[in-house]
Amino acid sequence: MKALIDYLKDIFFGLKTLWAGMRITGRYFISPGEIVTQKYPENRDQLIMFDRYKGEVIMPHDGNNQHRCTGCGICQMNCPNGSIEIVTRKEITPEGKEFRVIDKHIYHLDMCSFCALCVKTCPSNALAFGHDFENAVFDKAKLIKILNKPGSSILKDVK
Amino acid sequence: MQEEIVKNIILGEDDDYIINVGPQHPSTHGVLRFEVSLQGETIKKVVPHCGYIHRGIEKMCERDTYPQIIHLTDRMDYLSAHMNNEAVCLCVEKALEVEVPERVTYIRTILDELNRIASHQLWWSAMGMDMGALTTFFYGLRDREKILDIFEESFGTRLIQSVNAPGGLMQDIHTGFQKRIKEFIRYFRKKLPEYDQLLTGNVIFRERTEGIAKLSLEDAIQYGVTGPSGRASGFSCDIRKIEPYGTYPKVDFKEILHTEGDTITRYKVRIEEMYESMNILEQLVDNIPAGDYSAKMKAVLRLPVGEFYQRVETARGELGVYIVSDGNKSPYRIKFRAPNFSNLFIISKLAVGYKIADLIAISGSLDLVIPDIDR
Amino acid sequence: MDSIILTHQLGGLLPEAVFPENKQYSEVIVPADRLHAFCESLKTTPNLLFDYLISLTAVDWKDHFIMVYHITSTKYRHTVVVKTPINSREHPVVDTLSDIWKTAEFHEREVYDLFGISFRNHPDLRRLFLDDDYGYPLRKDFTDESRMIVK
Amino acid sequence: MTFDIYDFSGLTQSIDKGLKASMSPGWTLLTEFVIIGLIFLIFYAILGLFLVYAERKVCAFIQNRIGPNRVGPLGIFQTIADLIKLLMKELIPIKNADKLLFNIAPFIVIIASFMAIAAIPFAKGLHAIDFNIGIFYIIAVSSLGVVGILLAGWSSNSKYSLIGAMRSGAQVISYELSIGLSLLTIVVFAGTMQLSGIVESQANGWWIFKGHIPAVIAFVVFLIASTAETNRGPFDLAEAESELTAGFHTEYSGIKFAFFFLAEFMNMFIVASIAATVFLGGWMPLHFGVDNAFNRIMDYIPPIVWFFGKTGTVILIMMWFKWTFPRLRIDQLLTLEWKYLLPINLLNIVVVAFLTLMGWHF
Repeated sequence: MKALIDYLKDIFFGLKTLWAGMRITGRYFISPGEIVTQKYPENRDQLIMFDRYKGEVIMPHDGNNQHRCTGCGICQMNCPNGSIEIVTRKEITPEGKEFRVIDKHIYHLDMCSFCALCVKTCPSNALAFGHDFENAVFDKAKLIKILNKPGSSILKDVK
Repeated sequence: MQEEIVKNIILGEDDDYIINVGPQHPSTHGVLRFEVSLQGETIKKVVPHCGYIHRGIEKMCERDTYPQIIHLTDRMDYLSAHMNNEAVCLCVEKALEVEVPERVTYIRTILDELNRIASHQLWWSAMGMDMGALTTFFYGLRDREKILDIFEESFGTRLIQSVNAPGGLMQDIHTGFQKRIKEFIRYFRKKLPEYDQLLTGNVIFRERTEGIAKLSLEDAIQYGVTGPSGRASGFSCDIRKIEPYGTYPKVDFKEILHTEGDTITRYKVRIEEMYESMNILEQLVDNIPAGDYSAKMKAVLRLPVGEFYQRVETARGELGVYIVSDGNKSPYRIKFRAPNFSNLFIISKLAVGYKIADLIAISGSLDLVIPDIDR
Repeated sequence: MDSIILTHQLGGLLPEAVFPENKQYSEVIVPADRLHAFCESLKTTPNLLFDYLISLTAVDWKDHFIMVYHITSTKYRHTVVVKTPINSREHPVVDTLSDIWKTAEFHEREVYDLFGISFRNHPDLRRLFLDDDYGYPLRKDFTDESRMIVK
Repeated sequence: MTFDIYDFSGLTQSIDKGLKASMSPGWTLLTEFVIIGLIFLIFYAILGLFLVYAERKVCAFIQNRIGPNRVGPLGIFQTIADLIKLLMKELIPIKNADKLLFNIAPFIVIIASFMAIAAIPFAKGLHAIDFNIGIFYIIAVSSLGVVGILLAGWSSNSKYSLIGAMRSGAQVISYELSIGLSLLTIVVFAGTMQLSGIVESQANGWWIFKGHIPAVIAFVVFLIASTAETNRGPFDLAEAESELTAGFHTEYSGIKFAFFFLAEFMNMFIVASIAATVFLGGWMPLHFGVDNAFNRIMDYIPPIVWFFGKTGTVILIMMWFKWTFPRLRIDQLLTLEWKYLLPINLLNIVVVAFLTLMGWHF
């Protein structure tokens, strides 16, 4: 007799726990307000990244097409993956002094792991993180970027 | 002789019915292969094969400087990325005898616990999915998103924070950090009981997990099964209690210990740890002291000659970092005692005699992260 | 337990053991031929009870290898670092500890895979991660020009 | 009583008469076969597409998602796009597979579900065949599908498929019993096996209401057993994608896979419509009491709406099951059948027989 009662208890307890789960899924089913999906390409305008979002490494240029990079190579040295290559050239000042100017700051977005070591160690704060997150391309070569814009020069006050 | 070998390769040792669970399989959560010998549906033998994503992180570390190493450790157990980072940082700080500001220890501990909750949420999602309840996957990820938003606001990245540096943090927390954590705790305290109703209490789930794959305390210690899986068997292995680091000595929390050691206990320990982590967060979040976010460090770090060992509790168990330094800016040898590596091999003992569906549940309850095994 | 008392007790187990300076844990260097017996007594001696092998690894010091074992006791919470030098580079062999601590079986397979150190009496000594004909990557003289980027 | 304008028998009979007037009886029969076949084929395609869409939407809402929303408004053409994709996919030939069985297995599965749908009364006078042993026929035919599944698993020459097929065999054979017995309770109540007769017997109230508690128990058992019979979650052990990748149809691709996929949804529709017909009154409107205003209003709703409404509700419940529960293990699946459902069912039948004998039901 006790076995029979246990048997029936098992069934009722089991059905009760099943109902508890179904209540939760049922409640979500009838409450569309809980939907968390974002319709991505349509909501591009509302999508605002956080200030500190790390989308890609960029080199900010001011209105006169001037940046702060001296081409010292510290970012290249600190990068764990070798995703930064710096090509410099020598220029001569009017006084006849030779100094180093950045020719190309090549940045491999495909290898970058966003560790922020380049941005942090840069002595002249020439690098920053951009907010662009739509980095998908069909050609891997497009992920290799030259950060300094063509014809840009270094700001006067940067040492 | 050679024919025999060929025959053995084709047929297995005898005429076992061998199926390969993995390396490409919906429930191995990564590229791991279980070679399973079956008799009907009952498992006779499980042999784990790993190495599909062995990247040689330890070798790579030997050529990198210490700040660079930290960002490689993210890629081991990517779900406890911050704990991995912290382990290396603590080890380097211990070697250099640097005193980190108190603010840093607080923030690191908060991030630890946030990471632990996020990791357990993902584990819960995946565990439910392994058992066939696909809906849990979405509920778990929905709640995990809130934590990732906290990370993103403060540090700009979501899964791996990349915020640790020897001596402190790379950047300070955002002003909204505390508010968001409090919001999250309020939200998650409401949602966590739903997890119990949906899965823990469910009669099908209980039937499938109760009494399955009991791990005894002796075996847990023998195999070095740590973390929630070990604590479910009564193995008191919480490094936060044994060798406290960060702010843990100042926090009042209890180590979740159970003794049954079956699949559902391993499950319960993680659920209870989520509650406990929220308790820790509540104690810390309002008390973050003001101050610097990093100690003054040299530009090039060179560790003194010697060897240093640091134990840290990640979401999956004990992580050990063993650095042998010869005085250079790169370590001479670095060894990561990965929690998942030790936790994996118990499966060939646990799963024997159970059904193939149980194997999936067991590997789900061990919460394996494959890149951490292979490194 | 105080590290000095621990050192003293460990010295009692094996007179020829050497105790170098270690800031964090007690450290003991054991000759390779005595390693297995020493570790067995570490586990069984009642007031030591080192029952949990945390970590097992090797270090390549170019002319010799050193095996490093981090062992702790779940009862007394004391930790010891046992080291064993292996002098041969061509055929490095050391006793397995997998019969004392089961977890050593897999860590030893990893060491065998990455360093090429063989373990005597190991039940299942196969490579763990890499192909059979791959070299031993964690040795200092290992090079793989096609797959390794040297900075 | 329902209105005569909703009665399809007049329409079908006039078509029959018209055809008979213009051609010999043999040709008439053939023409009718073709017409009915075409109607069902179209019905099948539309219903399959709709059910796939419905499942995806239901599971999306349960999981806090929107679901398909790109192809067409609210994504209603998503399944058509899927169908086109499946049609254009390569049919991968499997090395060492048993070619003949491998190729006919999907057809067996889909033909079995085709045959079952023939006996279902959609509205008054709207059914292909009205057998006097309708329920018996449906039980017999619906269990043919498992032959296809077994053949698919065996002929694929894949270990996962074989395990899936064996699981499915054990499962369907066991749950067949529960389905049969739970339907038998209503057969005992109604005193007929003819599906139209069972529907007529519910004119004054559905069996789930007037059959006391035994009918409710039989309904719950039928729901569980039919979910298992159709290999749907939480009983989807034959597919069990986290264990066996895709179970018996692991090796299938393209349109052959689509057949299995479609058959699963059609089987769900069939069992749901049987549940609606036998327990929930089929196309009969909801009536309370003898003759009142409520009943009149209910009568205005066409029977076909009633039928699909009830079927849809049952399908919704089955989807709700699938997206809530974890999967059972094979031994628990059999335990559930042999230790719980079967004894309860047998006891239930005895009680029902007693009730009917004493004339205690309404």
